[in-house]
Amino acid sequence: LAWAASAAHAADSYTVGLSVATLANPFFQGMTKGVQAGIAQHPDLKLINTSANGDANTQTNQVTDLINQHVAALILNPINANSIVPVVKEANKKGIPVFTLDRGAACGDCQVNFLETDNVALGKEGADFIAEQLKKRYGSVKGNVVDLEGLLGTTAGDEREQGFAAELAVLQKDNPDLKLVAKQAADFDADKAFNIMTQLLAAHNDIDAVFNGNDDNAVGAIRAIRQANRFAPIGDPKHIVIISIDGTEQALSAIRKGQMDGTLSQNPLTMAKQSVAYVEAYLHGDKASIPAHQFWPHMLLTKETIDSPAAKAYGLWGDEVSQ
Amino acid sequence: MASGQTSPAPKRNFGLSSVTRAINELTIVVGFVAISVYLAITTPSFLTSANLLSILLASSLIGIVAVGETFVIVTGGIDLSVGSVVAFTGVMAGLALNAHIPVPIAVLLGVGIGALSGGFIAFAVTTLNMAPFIVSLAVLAMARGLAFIVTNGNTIFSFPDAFDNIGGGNIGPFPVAALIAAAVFLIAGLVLARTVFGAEVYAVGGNRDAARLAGIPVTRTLAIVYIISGALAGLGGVVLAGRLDSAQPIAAVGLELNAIAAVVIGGASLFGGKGSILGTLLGVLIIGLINNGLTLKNVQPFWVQFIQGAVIFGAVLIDSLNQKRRGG
Amino acid sequence: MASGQTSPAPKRNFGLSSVTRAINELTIVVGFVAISVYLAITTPSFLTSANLLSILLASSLIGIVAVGETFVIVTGGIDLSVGSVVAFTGVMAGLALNAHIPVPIAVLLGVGIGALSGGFIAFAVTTLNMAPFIVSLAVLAMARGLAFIVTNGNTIFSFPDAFDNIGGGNIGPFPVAALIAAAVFLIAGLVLARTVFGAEVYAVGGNRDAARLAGIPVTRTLAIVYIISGALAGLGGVVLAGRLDSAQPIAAVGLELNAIAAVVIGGASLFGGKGSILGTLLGVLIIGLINNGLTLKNVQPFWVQFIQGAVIFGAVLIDSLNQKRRGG
Amino acid sequence: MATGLGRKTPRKCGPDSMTRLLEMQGISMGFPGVKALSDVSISLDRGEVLGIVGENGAGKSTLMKILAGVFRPDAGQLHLEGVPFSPRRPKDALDAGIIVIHQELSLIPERSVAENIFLGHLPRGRLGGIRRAALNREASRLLARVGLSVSPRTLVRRLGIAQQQLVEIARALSREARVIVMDEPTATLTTAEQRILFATIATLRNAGVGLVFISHHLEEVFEICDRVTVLRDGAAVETRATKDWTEDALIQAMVNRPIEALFPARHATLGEVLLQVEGLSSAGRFEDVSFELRAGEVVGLGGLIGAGRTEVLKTIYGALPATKGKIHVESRERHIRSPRQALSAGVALVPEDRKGEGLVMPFSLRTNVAMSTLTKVSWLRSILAQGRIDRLAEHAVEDLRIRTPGIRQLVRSLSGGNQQKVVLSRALTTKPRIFLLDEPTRGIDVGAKVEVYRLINALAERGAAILVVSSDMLELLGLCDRVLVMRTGRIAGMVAKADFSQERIMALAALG
Ligand SMILES: Nc1ncnc2c1ncn2[C@@H]1O[C@H](COP(=O)(O)OP(=O)(O)OP(=O)(O)O)[C@@H](O)[C@H]1O
Ligand SMILES: Nc1ncnc2c1ncn2[C@@H]1O[C@H](COP(=O)(O)OP(=O)(O)OP(=O)(O)O)[C@@H](O)[C@H]1O
Ligand SMILES: [Mg+2]
Ligand SMILES: [Mg+2]
Repeated sequence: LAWAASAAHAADSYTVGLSVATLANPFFQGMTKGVQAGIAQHPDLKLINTSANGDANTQTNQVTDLINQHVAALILNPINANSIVPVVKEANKKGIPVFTLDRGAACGDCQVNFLETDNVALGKEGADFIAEQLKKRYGSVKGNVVDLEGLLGTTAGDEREQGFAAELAVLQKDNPDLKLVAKQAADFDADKAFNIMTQLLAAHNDIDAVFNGNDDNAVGAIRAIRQANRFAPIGDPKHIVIISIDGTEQALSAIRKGQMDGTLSQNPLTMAKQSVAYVEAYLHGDKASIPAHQFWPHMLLTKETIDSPAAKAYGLWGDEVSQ
Repeated sequence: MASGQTSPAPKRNFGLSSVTRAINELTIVVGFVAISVYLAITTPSFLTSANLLSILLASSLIGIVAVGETFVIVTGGIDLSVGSVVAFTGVMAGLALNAHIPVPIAVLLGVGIGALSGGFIAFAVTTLNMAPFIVSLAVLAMARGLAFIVTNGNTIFSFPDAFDNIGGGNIGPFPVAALIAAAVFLIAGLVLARTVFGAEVYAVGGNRDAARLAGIPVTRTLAIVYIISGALAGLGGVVLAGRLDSAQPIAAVGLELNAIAAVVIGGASLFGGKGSILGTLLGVLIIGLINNGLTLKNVQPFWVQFIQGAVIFGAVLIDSLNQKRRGG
Repeated sequence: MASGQTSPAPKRNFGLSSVTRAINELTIVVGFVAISVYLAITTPSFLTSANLLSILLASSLIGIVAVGETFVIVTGGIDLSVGSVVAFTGVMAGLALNAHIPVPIAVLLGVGIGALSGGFIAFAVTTLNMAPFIVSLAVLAMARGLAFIVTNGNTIFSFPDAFDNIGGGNIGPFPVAALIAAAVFLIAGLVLARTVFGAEVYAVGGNRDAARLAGIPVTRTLAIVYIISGALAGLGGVVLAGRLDSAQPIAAVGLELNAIAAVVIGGASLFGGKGSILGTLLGVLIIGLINNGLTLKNVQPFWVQFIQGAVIFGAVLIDSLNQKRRGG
Repeated sequence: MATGLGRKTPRKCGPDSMTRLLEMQGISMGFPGVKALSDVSISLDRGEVLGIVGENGAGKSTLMKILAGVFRPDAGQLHLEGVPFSPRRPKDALDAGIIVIHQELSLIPERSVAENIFLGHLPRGRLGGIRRAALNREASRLLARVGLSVSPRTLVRRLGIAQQQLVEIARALSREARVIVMDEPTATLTTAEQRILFATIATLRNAGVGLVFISHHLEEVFEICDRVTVLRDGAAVETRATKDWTEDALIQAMVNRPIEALFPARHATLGEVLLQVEGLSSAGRFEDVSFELRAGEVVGLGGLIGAGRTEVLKTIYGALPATKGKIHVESRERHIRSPRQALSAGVALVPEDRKGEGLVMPFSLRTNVAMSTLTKVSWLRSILAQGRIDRLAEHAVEDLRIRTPGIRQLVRSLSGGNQQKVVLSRALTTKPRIFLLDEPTRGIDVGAKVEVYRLINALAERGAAILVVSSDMLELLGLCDRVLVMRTGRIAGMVAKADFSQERIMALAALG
């Protein structure tokens, strides 16, 4: 790689530039905290951190500013894999290595490392979880499912939906009584999820399970069920199964309280720390140990598993991030 | 000077203004009824009491906020800050609750901070003579920023039930939030239509200079109007936090535009002097109906925004065609 | 009565207007210079040519859009649709490119669709007599919806270099996007300040009835103004898509509020009749400077929105205090 | 009238001098609930000045707005030099050489005087650019013609209302005109400007332009017009050559009833000093104004435009800040900082600009009348008592003979004079003892004027003190007990009733 030469930076301290897509969701805060924690472990690293507030153009501007500051490395959490490409190439031209987190840049080896959770798998496992719970209830995979999608046009929203929809279609082939009664975009917005779910509950009195694009959607769904007096504890035949994705503090709390069945947890804290570790390694010339792409593991957290040693080992980032 | 002179006999337009107004609201009512009938016929679950209550519940937050916005718009102003203020007051009330402050005080805190933020806008608009659009745009950004700063971006959650019931409880079959919204509409409707203060609000919006020379306390009226809007946004923040048992700094983004749309669909003019709480109620319910219809009919999410835009357009179009037909 | 009688000589008001205007713009210039000096002193990398050019580049999208918004605001209107139109035209141009339509035609398509959307607003505002705020709010929702519908929510990407260069290329040291923005500012500045059309725009904004009585083609003027705004939003969509080598339906959310803030910081009044392209340029650059400074000084992201809000407030505050001091 | 910027040479006389320059035949026009015009016919020759008079609401402005392409008539035809003509918008009329100076000022406040004068036909250079030098040069010339000495670059916002009226007149002169209509052009002008205007009208007439002149000042009509048409209740009742009219006949035709005296006698006894103003100043507006008003006294405030009379009134009323001086109301010092405080101190103001400052145009008469006394027409000072408001408004309509289809009529659709009565009636609702009346009869017809004078007398007789700003010299002399005269922001002197003469007042107002 042509730009690798710049690693011969003689400085004894390196500035790392971080651009996260947004801070409007705990997940990205976990990511920022993870990077900060990682940087703190390495005395030779300093951090400039920015948030793009969800706007691709803002992110491009901020990264350009970071490049002009001659940072030693960039950790990017792109809003969009394609729109980040020009500025990543710009960084490459200036010899600045790029590390991507959670979402990559759609230009292959323009990034040293791309660390992400497998969103398609998350969606798929969500569908599987629902199937499993329904099977427990009815003896066979049947029932009425609601899909509260995430924000359209975001990678997380779209890929999870893709994974969920594909797996549901597969399940439906074998289990014709498994029905998708409604699919609505709740935009990762708890209040929107609340309003949609309230209306769906009024329209359907036989909803068995809700798949949520993320934990905020799930919070809205849970509250709507409570308001509509349709809550029944887990195990009750009238219980509405709630599964979502992320593992925020609020989701962990809801699982512990038995309001929610499970969340497919990611871990932005450990994932981000790992990214910083790769940056550190790279800046010290150790490139061999850095994979080009890596899926960071995720873990299904339910009432049974949430306080298990395995969960502890995986890391309950939601609990840690607010501390 | 013959004193027996009479003015020409009033012909057919005695009380024309109120008739005109009624027709105006009639159009919205007709639109409202048309949408309802369509949904009732095409969607079996529409006319269930559970569904109708769910529309009221879904409309309660935007309704509370739109009432405050109505006061502001009738004076010819605008308050873009309400969405951010909902978020900021929600997290402040949430932080207070998490610090074990009693529920009533936390509620008052939320409403009070909203009122303060409205007071800030009022000060800038009246004393500093700044344009409401830009002041409230600045407060939109500042309140949102503060919401992130005080929470460090975190979600605040797990509140006492007494608090959650404000947004998420029921009294009999009725959602508490909808009852609160109903009370807000009723009181605001009476205040705007029946009181001296209401008349002053209209006068200030109709012609500020003339109102001032007529002895109306323009500055005070404007100030109160923005404080009402802020306080109701604060109440909205409390209701939302209670409903979700959590408060997020990112909540209610863009709520202001929906609230303004509701007020305008309800017949208010952004130039001031025109508008009513009843109109706003209809505007809010029309938006609620449409969202409900889109959900019930399981319309593809991609289409939702487009249809909402088209409906706003249609509602205002009908209103303006009506005005044209009447030769307004 | 002596017929040779003249009225008292004008006192302090000879040419006052241009002095006033100059002072007005001076305030913004002073603010602009103050921020620049502060950044230059405290941040070594601020005064590098790379950084200064990057500010220009970063300001070019909002600048192009803000120019169109200036025309609209001077007529007393407002165009809230520009952010959505940027997204919609961007994806349309992108789809065209992916269908192997030549670059120049794709560019024209983007600009043309923007102009069409402006034409739609113009039609509603002039012929149907609807309020610009609400019409453009409806178009905001509809254009965003359409952007999602035509792309199915997907990002459109990988465009020919010739297209990408519009947003992301350089001519010598200068970013093409910044050069395009400069040309837009120059032409618009001349049109608004120096031409009959420009004077008509001010007249329509200053007093629409009077303009009509004076024989000014009010409808045509308003129509052109919204078409300009739409077309420039379309150009913005092309520039953004080129810069990001991709077009997303979710792009440029909220851009309209930033553009309006820039125009108002630049001294325009939302009541119409007042504003200038030079002012808008300064408004855009101040916003650009601040965003740049916030990154360079590593201000914690949570603070960014708050500070942006405070700056908008401060800029307009200074302006209004100035006006007060002059007894305006 | 070409100004050098015009394209063609002035059109003196038409090809066929047998046809009339302008004919309006059988014009009818109704507004919702009001028949504004029924079967009105008028005609105009080249080089003629046609006067149109009539009470407020008679339909004068409506007729002229039809000519200007603002309204389209329900019935009737227009012919211009024998050719049928039906303007659909103002531009059509302007293009045909019909220039109307409307009763309501219609200028763009934030633009320069020059741009306002040439609005709609700015001198266009290459690529649509404005030829600024030519524009300002021509504007200066026109300003000189109307006797307004301000720079063409001044923003119109900075001009007083009378100066704005002069700009309107300059604007009419900027066009190549066949017909010029002036709808109450002198309402805001003082005598000096009026003289210049008349000289201008004479020049235009000699150049073959046909003019329509609308005024409530009958002496002006007699001086300048060749023929006079009287409109009453939307119908043209009579047209005669001016020499065939007498003032009494004209008034009789207008009001269809005899008017005994324009200025009715007043039987007021002077009482204690109600208002005492000492050394009042408002920086940049006026300096060191002192005077007193007694109960039962009517004092005039005269002066040229820009003398600062309006500002004095507004400062006493608390609508403008005072920088120095003291105000005593009924011997008590008062610090009046807002109109609200003024009203509660018993001081009322009737502003000169009724559209901008007097009325809320889109609201009903009823609402406008009640605006100053809302707490008094409510229960517990807070809940509106609709019945009381109705009665208040009905009384106002009766007392001031406001011509309206009903109290719920929008004031926007009342005629100018009736609008003025609404403003007056509102001032009365607060039962003040001190009245500050700024041009109270501006744009009011003779009949209504007399009613206003009677009203002023009645107030004085009941012990009120009244300060009247007026640019109508005859009014000052006929109505007032004494006249204060202002010049460039100072009181130049006082003329007692015994010394009343127009010359005295003009001398104080204009000479150094
Ligand atoms: N836009 C309008 N809408 C409704 N009615 C109107 C409108 N304009 C005028 N009128 C009515 O038409 C009639 C004639 O009004 P017009 O203004 O022509 O009177 P005028 O003779 O000019 O009176 P003035 O001397 O007071 O100016 C009045 O009864 C008035 O109320
Ligand atoms: N263009 C201007 N710029 C600054 N000051 C002005 C301007 N025109 C007028 N003034 C000031 O305003 C004051 C009063 O103006 P105005 O014309 O309202 O006086 P007025 O005596 O009330 O006249 P009117 O006869 O119209 O009632 C004067 O002191 C004058 O100096
Ligand atoms: Mg008239
Ligand atoms: Mg005056």
